[in-house]
Amino acid sequence: MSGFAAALLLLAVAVTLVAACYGVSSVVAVAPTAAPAGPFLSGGEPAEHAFSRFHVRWYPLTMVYLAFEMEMLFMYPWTLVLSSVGPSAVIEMFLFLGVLLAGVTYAWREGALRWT
Amino acid sequence: MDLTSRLLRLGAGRPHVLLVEAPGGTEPRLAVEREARTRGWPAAGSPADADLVVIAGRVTDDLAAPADRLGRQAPRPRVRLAAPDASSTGRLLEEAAARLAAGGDLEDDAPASAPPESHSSHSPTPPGDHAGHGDMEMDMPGGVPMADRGEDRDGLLLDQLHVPLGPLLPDWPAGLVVQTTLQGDVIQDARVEVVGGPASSFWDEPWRRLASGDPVTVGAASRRRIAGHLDSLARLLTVAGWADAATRARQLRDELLAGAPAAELGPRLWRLTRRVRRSRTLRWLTDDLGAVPADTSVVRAWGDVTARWSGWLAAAEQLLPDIDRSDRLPLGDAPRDPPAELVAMLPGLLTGTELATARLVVASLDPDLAELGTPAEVPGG
Amino acid sequence: MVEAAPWLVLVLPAMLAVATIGVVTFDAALAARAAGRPESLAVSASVPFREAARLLVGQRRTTLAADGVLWRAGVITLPVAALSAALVLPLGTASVADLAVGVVWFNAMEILAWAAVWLAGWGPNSAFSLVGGYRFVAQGLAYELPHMFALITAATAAGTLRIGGIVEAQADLWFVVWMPVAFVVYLLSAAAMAFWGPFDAPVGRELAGGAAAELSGVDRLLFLGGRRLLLVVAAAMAVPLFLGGGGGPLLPAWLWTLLKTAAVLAAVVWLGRRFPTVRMERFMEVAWMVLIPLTILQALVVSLVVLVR
Amino acid sequence: MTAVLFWVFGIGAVVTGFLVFRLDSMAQVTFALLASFLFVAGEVVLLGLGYLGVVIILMMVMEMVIMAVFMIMYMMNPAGLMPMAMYHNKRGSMLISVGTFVALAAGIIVVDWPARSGRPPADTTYALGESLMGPQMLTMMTLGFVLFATILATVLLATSRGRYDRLGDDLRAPRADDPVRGGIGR
Amino acid sequence: MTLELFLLLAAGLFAIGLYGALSQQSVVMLMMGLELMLNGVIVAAAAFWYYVAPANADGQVLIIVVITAMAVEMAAGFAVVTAIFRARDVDMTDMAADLAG
Repeated sequence: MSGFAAALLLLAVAVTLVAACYGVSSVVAVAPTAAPAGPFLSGGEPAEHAFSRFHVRWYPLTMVYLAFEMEMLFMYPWTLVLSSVGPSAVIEMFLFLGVLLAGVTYAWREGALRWT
Repeated sequence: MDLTSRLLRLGAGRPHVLLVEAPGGTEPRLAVEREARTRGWPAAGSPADADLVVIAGRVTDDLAAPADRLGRQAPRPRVRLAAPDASSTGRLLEEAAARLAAGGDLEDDAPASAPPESHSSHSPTPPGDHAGHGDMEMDMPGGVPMADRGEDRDGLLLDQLHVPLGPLLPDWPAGLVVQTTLQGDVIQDARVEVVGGPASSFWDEPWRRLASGDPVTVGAASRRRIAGHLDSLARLLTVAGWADAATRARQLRDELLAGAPAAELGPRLWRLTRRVRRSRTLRWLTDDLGAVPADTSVVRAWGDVTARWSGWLAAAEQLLPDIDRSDRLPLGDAPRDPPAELVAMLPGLLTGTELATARLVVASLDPDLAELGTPAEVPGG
Repeated sequence: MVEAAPWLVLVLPAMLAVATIGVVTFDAALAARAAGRPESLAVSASVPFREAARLLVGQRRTTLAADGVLWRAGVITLPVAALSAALVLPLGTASVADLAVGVVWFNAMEILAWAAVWLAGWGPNSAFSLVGGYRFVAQGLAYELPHMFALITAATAAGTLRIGGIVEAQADLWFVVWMPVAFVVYLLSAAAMAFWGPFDAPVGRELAGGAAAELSGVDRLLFLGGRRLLLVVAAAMAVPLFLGGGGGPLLPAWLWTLLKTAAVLAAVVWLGRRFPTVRMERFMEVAWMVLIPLTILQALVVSLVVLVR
Repeated sequence: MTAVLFWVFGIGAVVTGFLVFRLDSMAQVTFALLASFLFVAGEVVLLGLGYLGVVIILMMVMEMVIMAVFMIMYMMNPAGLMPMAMYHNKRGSMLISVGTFVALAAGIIVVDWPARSGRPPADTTYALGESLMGPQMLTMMTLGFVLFATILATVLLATSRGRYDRLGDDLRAPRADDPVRGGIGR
Repeated sequence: MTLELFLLLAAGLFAIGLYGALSQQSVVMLMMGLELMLNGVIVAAAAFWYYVAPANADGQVLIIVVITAMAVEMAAGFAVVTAIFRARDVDMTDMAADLAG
């Protein structure tokens, strides 16, 4: 618990430092924040808002990722008990990883790792 | 405020330079690049990062509004510079830095032309945009419409953005505008326009002189050609994100144009070409991009991006022994392909590419539009 | 033995700031050398101060119909996350807090960069920065899993998630010696998480600065400074994880930590300039089909060694 | 101190959770949900589960960024620049959820909860690991196969083209027919 | 701090999630409601572990299962939304139901 108290303290220090940067800048800056300008478009004007339904080209991968990253949930505690539990822990974990890797290989063959 | 002015002076010792080129501005661009490099001033990628906004070349009427917008988008302190020719560039930059240290130029922030906020302003309506949002225009924040949807190769009907690449983009061929239709970061459709007045190409200058009857040595012509290839290479490497190699290429280019002898340049040029050619990462990243079949008329464009930059390296090495020759150049055409065909190729090559890839493809073709003559819309796309 | 020293909470930011200034200086010196303009150390060392000065006096910008809340949130999150990740970073024999789950904490804080960069790209309502923000998420999908496996490999060998315990476990033999794959992958991912070269596509120059394209003034200072801070923290963490922490002959532990950190940082910064920017559409398959299996194999080897030992 | 933190985190979690359904911008909605998760992670740490608290931060930051990607991809007007209502049956939902809360709260207060048995182990993470490698091994392996099935099902559902489209009917095409080339493989 | 307080917090989060899940039209927003409900479950599980049976790791395992369930729910939800969107170009529960019928 005391470790996390230190974390809160560090967080407070970080936020203070950021606030100090903004404070210094507001004092020394040559001009207040500029009026809204158009985005940089090589000198052009925006034809529409950039906020839009952005078509990401790697969305199949995000789902594979979501499933695969869950294995970290199990692997972090596993590192602690490995030596006390023994071989069965290694077998269990790498079987688990093997199953997931098989899934990734399938996704690779289906082209899910490439841009759509 | 005393602290402010001290910080201003400190910061003005290393201003970031946003350098864009208008047609015919090659020579002043090279001069600004050289001066900024010797002073250690970094290049800015966008107005937000810029202290000095420099436009190399002549700002024609159709470039005036974009140039003005670019200058206003830079945060204060800022200094806007026009470098129509290459004379006294160093002094110009020094003066600009001094002005920057004094707080920059203080012209009005309010846009001279109609701002994007005003409803009367003609926001360029993208082509193929059906009038689906005509009556909703009043509610649009900032008077800018929302994006509309369009078909995609992926089968998802999502929003399209219309984003121009050029004319005033760093590391971009002068005068070229590619009006892209993006879905996500993939170009679905590209239209090519050429802006800026006609100008004479810096890289073809020896052959122009030759055609007008002046004597030109083989050495001078070879120098100009290698320098042109190195300039293209530097631009490509910059776009590929390999700043150090690009700087090396620019440095060699400038020394070549300044007349350094082959004995001095040779080993260094060879080191650069070897380094670039041996980079398996660069090869892996540019292979199969923008592939042009070997039956098109523009020989320079054959192959993929890798083939094109390898071609520059080979040409530079091959021409290097000639740069000190003082015999007369025989009459003949400029060695460059006419850019019109390169430009006509662009829409086809850019369609379906991601933005970074598109930049690489354009940089690998590096059309020199100064030779194109009158501004015109190029068919295609 | 790494002990908790909460008083370090004030020293740590200062030391990291010095290291960040060092990174900017070294990078500037490398750039000057590449430009054939070898400059004195004093000139290079003035670069970070000149940059900070021009960004502090610089005007802040807003863009048309921007999402100001999320934009600033992203900008601020990056340096704050980097500093928070340094909570468990041992400086010699002491860290601010040697959490029992130190490795996980580091992982969790450093991953806030995903949110930070995406938000900074999303906020300004600008096409280029939007693309830049999304590029970083794609990059995250590529580097994060190999990165986690590299972290876990070090934790497995030590049998603890406590950074101090990992340092102690290397008293005899540094982990880098028998888990080189994890070490190399860790350095790769350190560059990738700080979107440092060759993984700098999210702020790529061909995208006019990408996620940072519309940032100016103090916002830009915090975002790009936070990026370098993150690089410093990530590189510094390689020392306790793989290079024996403060362990070494003759010199005191804190000095060894500094020397090793400086060496790792210099290597990462130098290597970052040696390669062109890696695009994720090419790197993704390499990350998933080469790096992940390799790091899993490395973890398997390490866990077998742990069993036999 | 911990009591103060409980209230700060608790109120923060509820307020940001409620903001999820009040904000117009899909990006803000997603990050409000993330904030709610981060506050809950704080509560979990307060309860002495350091590992789970930190790992919730780790997982939720990644998941919510991915969530934002999808929210913005599929929701109309993702930035909320032109707000529009997307509710149905707002009143009824409110009644049901308030009713649920009242019922739950009544139950919580009325029920006589069992007294605490045993003490937390010195290292909760270690206990979790032992449990996963021992009595709960089946849980873990089941989840493993669930995740495997998730990968297969999501890839199948989400992609429009499969391996036969890419590699030909006999899967022997020398070059995969993809819109964008990858890094390795055909 | 007592068990009851934590459980009330959990109930609050659960009720807000329920409200969202019932009132929102879009599949993605519905998923947000579900996530918020599971968020409440996490709080409840942690509180039960601490105040009722701290010696047993089952409470922790439950949290792990909930987090995994969230990820699976999200991945599956996104895949389904993508498939629906591809096929019918809508993302609303109502419309999807209408079109399906």
